Amino acid sequence: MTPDMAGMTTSGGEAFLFWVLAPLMVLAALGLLFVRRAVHAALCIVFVMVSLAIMYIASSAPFLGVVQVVVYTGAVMMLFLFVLMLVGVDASDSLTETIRGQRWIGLLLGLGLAVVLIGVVSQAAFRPGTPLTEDQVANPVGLARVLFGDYVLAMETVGVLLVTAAMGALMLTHRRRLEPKRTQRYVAEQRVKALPEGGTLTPLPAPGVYAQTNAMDVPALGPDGRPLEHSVSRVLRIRGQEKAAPASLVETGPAGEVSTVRTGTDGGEDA
Amino acid sequence: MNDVIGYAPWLVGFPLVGAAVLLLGGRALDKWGHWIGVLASSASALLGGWLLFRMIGADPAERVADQRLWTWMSAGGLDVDLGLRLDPLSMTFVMLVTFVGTLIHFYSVEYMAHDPHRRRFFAYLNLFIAAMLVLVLADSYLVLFVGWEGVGLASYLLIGFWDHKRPNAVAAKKAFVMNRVGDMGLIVAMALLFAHTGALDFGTLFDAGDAGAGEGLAEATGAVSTLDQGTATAVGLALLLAACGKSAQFPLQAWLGDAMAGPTPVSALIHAATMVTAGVYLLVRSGPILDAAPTAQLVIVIVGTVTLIFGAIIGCAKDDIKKALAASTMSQIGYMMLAAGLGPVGYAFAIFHLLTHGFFKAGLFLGAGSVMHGMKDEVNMRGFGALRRVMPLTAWSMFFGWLAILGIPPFSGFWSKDKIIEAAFTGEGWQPWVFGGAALIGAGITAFYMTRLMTMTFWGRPRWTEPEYHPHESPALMVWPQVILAVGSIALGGVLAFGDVFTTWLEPSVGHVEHHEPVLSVPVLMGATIAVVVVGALVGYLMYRRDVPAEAPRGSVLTRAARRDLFQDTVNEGLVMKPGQGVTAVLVTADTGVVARGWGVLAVGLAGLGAWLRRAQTGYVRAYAASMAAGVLIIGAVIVLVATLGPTAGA
Amino acid sequence: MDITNYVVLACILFAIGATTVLLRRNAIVVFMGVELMLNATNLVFVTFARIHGDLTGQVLAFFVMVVAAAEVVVGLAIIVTIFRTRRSASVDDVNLLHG
Amino acid sequence: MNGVILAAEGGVAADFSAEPVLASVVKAVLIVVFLLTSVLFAIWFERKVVAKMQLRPGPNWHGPKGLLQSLADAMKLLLKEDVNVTRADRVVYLLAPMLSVSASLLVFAVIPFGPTVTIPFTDFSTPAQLTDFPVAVLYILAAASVGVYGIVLGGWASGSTYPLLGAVRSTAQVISYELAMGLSLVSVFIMAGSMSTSQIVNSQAQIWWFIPLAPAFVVYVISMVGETNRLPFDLPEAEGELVSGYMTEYSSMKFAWFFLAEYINMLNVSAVAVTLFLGGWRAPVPDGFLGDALNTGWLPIVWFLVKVWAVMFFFVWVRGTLLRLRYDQFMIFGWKVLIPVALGWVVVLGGVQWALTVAELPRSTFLFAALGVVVLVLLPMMFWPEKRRRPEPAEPETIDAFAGGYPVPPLPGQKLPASERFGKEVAGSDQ
Repeated sequence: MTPDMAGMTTSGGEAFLFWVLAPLMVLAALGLLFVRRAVHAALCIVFVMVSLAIMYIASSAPFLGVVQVVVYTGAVMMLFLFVLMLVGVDASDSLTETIRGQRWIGLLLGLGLAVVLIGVVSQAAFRPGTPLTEDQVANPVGLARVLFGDYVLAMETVGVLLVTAAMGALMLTHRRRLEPKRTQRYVAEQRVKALPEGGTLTPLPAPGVYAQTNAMDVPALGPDGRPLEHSVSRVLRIRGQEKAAPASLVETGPAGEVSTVRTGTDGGEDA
Repeated sequence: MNDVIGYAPWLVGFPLVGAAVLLLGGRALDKWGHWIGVLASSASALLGGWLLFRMIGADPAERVADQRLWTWMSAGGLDVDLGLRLDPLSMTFVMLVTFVGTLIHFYSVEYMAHDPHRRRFFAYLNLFIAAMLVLVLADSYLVLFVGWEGVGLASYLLIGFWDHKRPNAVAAKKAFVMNRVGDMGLIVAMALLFAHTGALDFGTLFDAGDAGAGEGLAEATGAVSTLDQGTATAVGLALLLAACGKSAQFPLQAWLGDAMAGPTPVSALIHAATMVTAGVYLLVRSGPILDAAPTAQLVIVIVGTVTLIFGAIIGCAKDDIKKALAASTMSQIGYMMLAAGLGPVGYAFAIFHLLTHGFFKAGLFLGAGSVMHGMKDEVNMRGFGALRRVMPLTAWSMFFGWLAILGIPPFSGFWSKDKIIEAAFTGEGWQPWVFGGAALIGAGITAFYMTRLMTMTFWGRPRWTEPEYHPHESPALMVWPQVILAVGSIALGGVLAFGDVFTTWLEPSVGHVEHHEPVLSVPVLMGATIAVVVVGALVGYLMYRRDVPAEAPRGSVLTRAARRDLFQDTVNEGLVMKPGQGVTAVLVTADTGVVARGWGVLAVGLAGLGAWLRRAQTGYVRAYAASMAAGVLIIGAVIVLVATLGPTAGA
Repeated sequence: MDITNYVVLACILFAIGATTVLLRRNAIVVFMGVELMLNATNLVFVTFARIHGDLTGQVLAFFVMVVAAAEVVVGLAIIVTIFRTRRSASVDDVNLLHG
Repeated sequence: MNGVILAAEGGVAADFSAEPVLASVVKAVLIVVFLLTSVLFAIWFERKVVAKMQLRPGPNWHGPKGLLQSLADAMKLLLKEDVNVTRADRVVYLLAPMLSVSASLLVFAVIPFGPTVTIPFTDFSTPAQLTDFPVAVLYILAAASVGVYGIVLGGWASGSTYPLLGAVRSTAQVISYELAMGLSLVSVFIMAGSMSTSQIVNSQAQIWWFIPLAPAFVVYVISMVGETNRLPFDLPEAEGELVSGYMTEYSSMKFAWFFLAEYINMLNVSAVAVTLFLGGWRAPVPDGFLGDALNTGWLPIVWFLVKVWAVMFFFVWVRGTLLRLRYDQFMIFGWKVLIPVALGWVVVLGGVQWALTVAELPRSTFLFAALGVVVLVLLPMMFWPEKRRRPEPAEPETIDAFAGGYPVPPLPGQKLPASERFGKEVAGSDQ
């Protein structure tokens, strides 16, 4: 190793880190190509991004490393996951290709790109400059000087861009409210208004849940032991899909009286 | 004048802003928007009055002022500044346009009261005034051209204001097309001027540098003086063509009669104050060019003479009150052209007559409008008669207008028309006899048909029936403009002619020329004129004093010809329209047969090619991404190869 | 170890990202491929900043991050909008512009 | 590799240049032990305090004062059956709680427990802190943002509705409140001129930042509760609505991990609050009091712990006092109140710092100017007319939904007629 190549080599520790992380990163990146579920792909790329952050820190860019985690993993990928959950996460993609020839063309182009780019890198001759000083590396002040000095205009432009993008996203996903908002007050007042027509102030009772069945098509029993019809969903009742309460619980007396049959031993539940 | 010229742009500005506000304001202005129009026009008139006052107060040598507003365009050798020129000539026109225009605005408030589109009407009126002011205030031919076209546009909009009626729309189109023919002349004139002098602004063309500014055009040593005879003649003839189009002179006179389709205030505006006077203005403004081209001058005189006789004959045969007045306008403008063609001796008289004519003709038209207003828009004079009893104010104002147009002393028309007839009798050889004689005869015919008009309308016995028509005096807003104009018809001529005050006033613009003696002595001519006029008037009165048949009698050949406007439309159709249609038909065949089919073949071929190429557009984003990636790949590969194999490899 | 190994790694990641864009149909995964490519370029920026001893590279990487954030926001909003109308997140379903 | 960074002087007060690897390992182990025991204590602490507030005894059976109750609970969780959900995404399902815990463990690495201490009976002295670097606080934020993945993935991987809803909620919640939190921290950066924790603690020798930066502190405290999903902001796990949110399908040890992560996160944000706003390990006495004896040696660790537990008490206090917010109100509060306030405060603070340090205005001038601005802002507010109550929305007009045989969408102010089924007699309801 010639002296002028001093800036071009790394410490042993860093080399170890690189050779551990790099294959894993490539594997994770390949996961993007081969996993069927989009969430898994997102996890793969999160791994790549966090590894990159570690590499940045190793490559004397600690600020950028931390920002990478905050921005990419913390915000961008979280947004991806968020959208994935909004648009249906269970859809796992089929990997069969539908466009004729696209798979081979894509693979060929990808490989070709890799080969050409690596070819360029290997052909290039690098002239290392003076390595970054420790103060430059460790202190975000150095970065801030460049950012708010030489690139202040770009910085402001990028700020405007961000605001514009946020506004754009708002406009794109905005749905016009067609009906006035139903506020809490409005709902409460409507309920009180509906009282004379047989409405209720409280929520309806939940369907019955018994040892034999816990389905929602079975009515609950009131305190007097009668089945409460309104506890079963109205749709099920209209469709005629409701079931009777278990006969073991309800017994119809001769005069139409209903009484609850005691199950099990006396007071067994209270023990 | 230079200290106040800064206000001049507002002359144009007020009506222009008024038009913009009215057009853009939308329906919110429907209720009261017309007052904006009136206000804009009045403001312009008041400003004009103040400027006039300042100009009168100024030293005659300083009455010409130019203001350069900004550079309009700068292309190669052509540098056009947008500028205004205030001088006595333009000032005269400003006053005529804004004052009469404002009166017509007031009149229209009532006249158009029941029209649902009154706001739009006032917007067009304002636009008309603004365009006309640009025309007269321009300091170069190009800026003048802007106003020229603006006037054409505004007249098109106004004539066709009731464009839901087919004849109106056709009339508007006719006026527009015939004006375009005239515009060709102006464009050719401008092109010739620019080609030979390299300038289009009046300052360079007519004034002899700074020293010559305000010295008057008679001594002009501007760029025009370098024109050779032939070019000057060509320019003069082109300008004449332009003037013929705008001022409805023979042979481009056909649109004027049809233009009566517009609302009557528009007719008044077109015939009295704006539009048709533009041609005369153009010729007078271009005086130095005409002075250098005697042939052109002769042609102008001939055209003027022909038109004045032509119009007068047509006027005798028309039963439509507005068309009769329109023919009269044609004839009177013919007088002005005649005067303008006579050279420096006639310019001032042309403008003078134009001014007095503006007043009495506006008054006559407004009177006619008032009559129509009272008679349910009836225009046929055979259905009128004895209207003086029911609309006395209208009758009186028209009576004074009648006296003025006849040239009875001491009314306005006398002072101006008589001067023109006198001027027509100056010169040498056969010309004074022919032109002077024609002018004299024209005056007689004018007296005849105007008396006929008055007799059929206001005198004699009523030929209308009461329940069907209910003639009544018009509201105050319509009558008072008539009265004011009648006052102008009575007094304006005398006041301005007193001590040649008007001709002296115009000298800075049109130059001063020693009076030439006519071939006959002045008193003789004056007496002859008055005699001819009185005879004409008497004949007219006696012929139509008694009952007029409701149906027009068949009449002589000349009458029938005159009723059909002396076959002007037939001639136009035969000479221009039919051959044009023939040429067009041939061209259409050629176009569909050869050109269209050729391009069709090409298009089919291209469509086939497109259909084939279209397959590349799969609509799949990924396919497009693939082609993009391929491009990147190729570029990268080329870079690698060049770096590896190139001469600088390994550097 | 040679520092250029970082650049080589970035090239590989970039190529994988590009291939993802070409091969995957799920719009969101395609988008992730784009993000991977951006990240790869960032790695190159940081590495060159280190090689040349110049912080400008890091600043540019920083800008790339910010712009990527803006791009993601708008891109995902578009995907959500498309999903709302077409109930699909596949890039192949958005092919109304085919010839 | 870390040598480059750890040795750096820039902006870091603590000196780690001579730190042997062994010392770091020992410290790391100590921190983990501290956190685990603290969690056990915190659970007991919370139950006990809430019980006192609700006038009941709380855990009092196992150990003295019931101190061993948490240990017993932990043992139970460890020994319970490990249920796996059929529809779960197995790998992610397992990964999520681990991710939560490991991310929460990361934060304490940069929290200074005290100043440099000397190990007794040796002359080896070392900062009472695992590590520190110039962007340490950003690192804390980064760790927090990774921690969210545990919640999101856990909710998703369960393959069930309630957890998914909880996960989506928590994503939105944590992202929103992280913004407000980050913004409130910025004012500390401005005042301290550093993002290193030890440097920030050092900068509070004169005055603790929560006094001059009171607005930022309030924003931080609110957003820290939101960030840890604690009442009144425990919407991702809201029992009443979502059963338990993202943890619904978790049981035994996997559930314990989430539980652990939640309490460690409470400790984390408390420690950050103490470090950034409450003077860190500094004694609550004026600078130079008793020759700084209270701020040297091992004593500061005690101050630190006392402050952390004071903040923890605040957590419990809030939990015992306040009700859960409705979700939309909560998001509106975060986006429309907290973030704008935090932003505005940063701007104001930037202006003040500029006036004092760059423009170098005299303090009296500046104070007068500030007073004037405040008065100018307050005066119009006094005369501001009271907001009128908005009129009730008009009852929307019902339209024909199938005009001309085509479905017609309603315009604003219109509504669709009720469904055909609405009000339909229930078939056979009399049976």
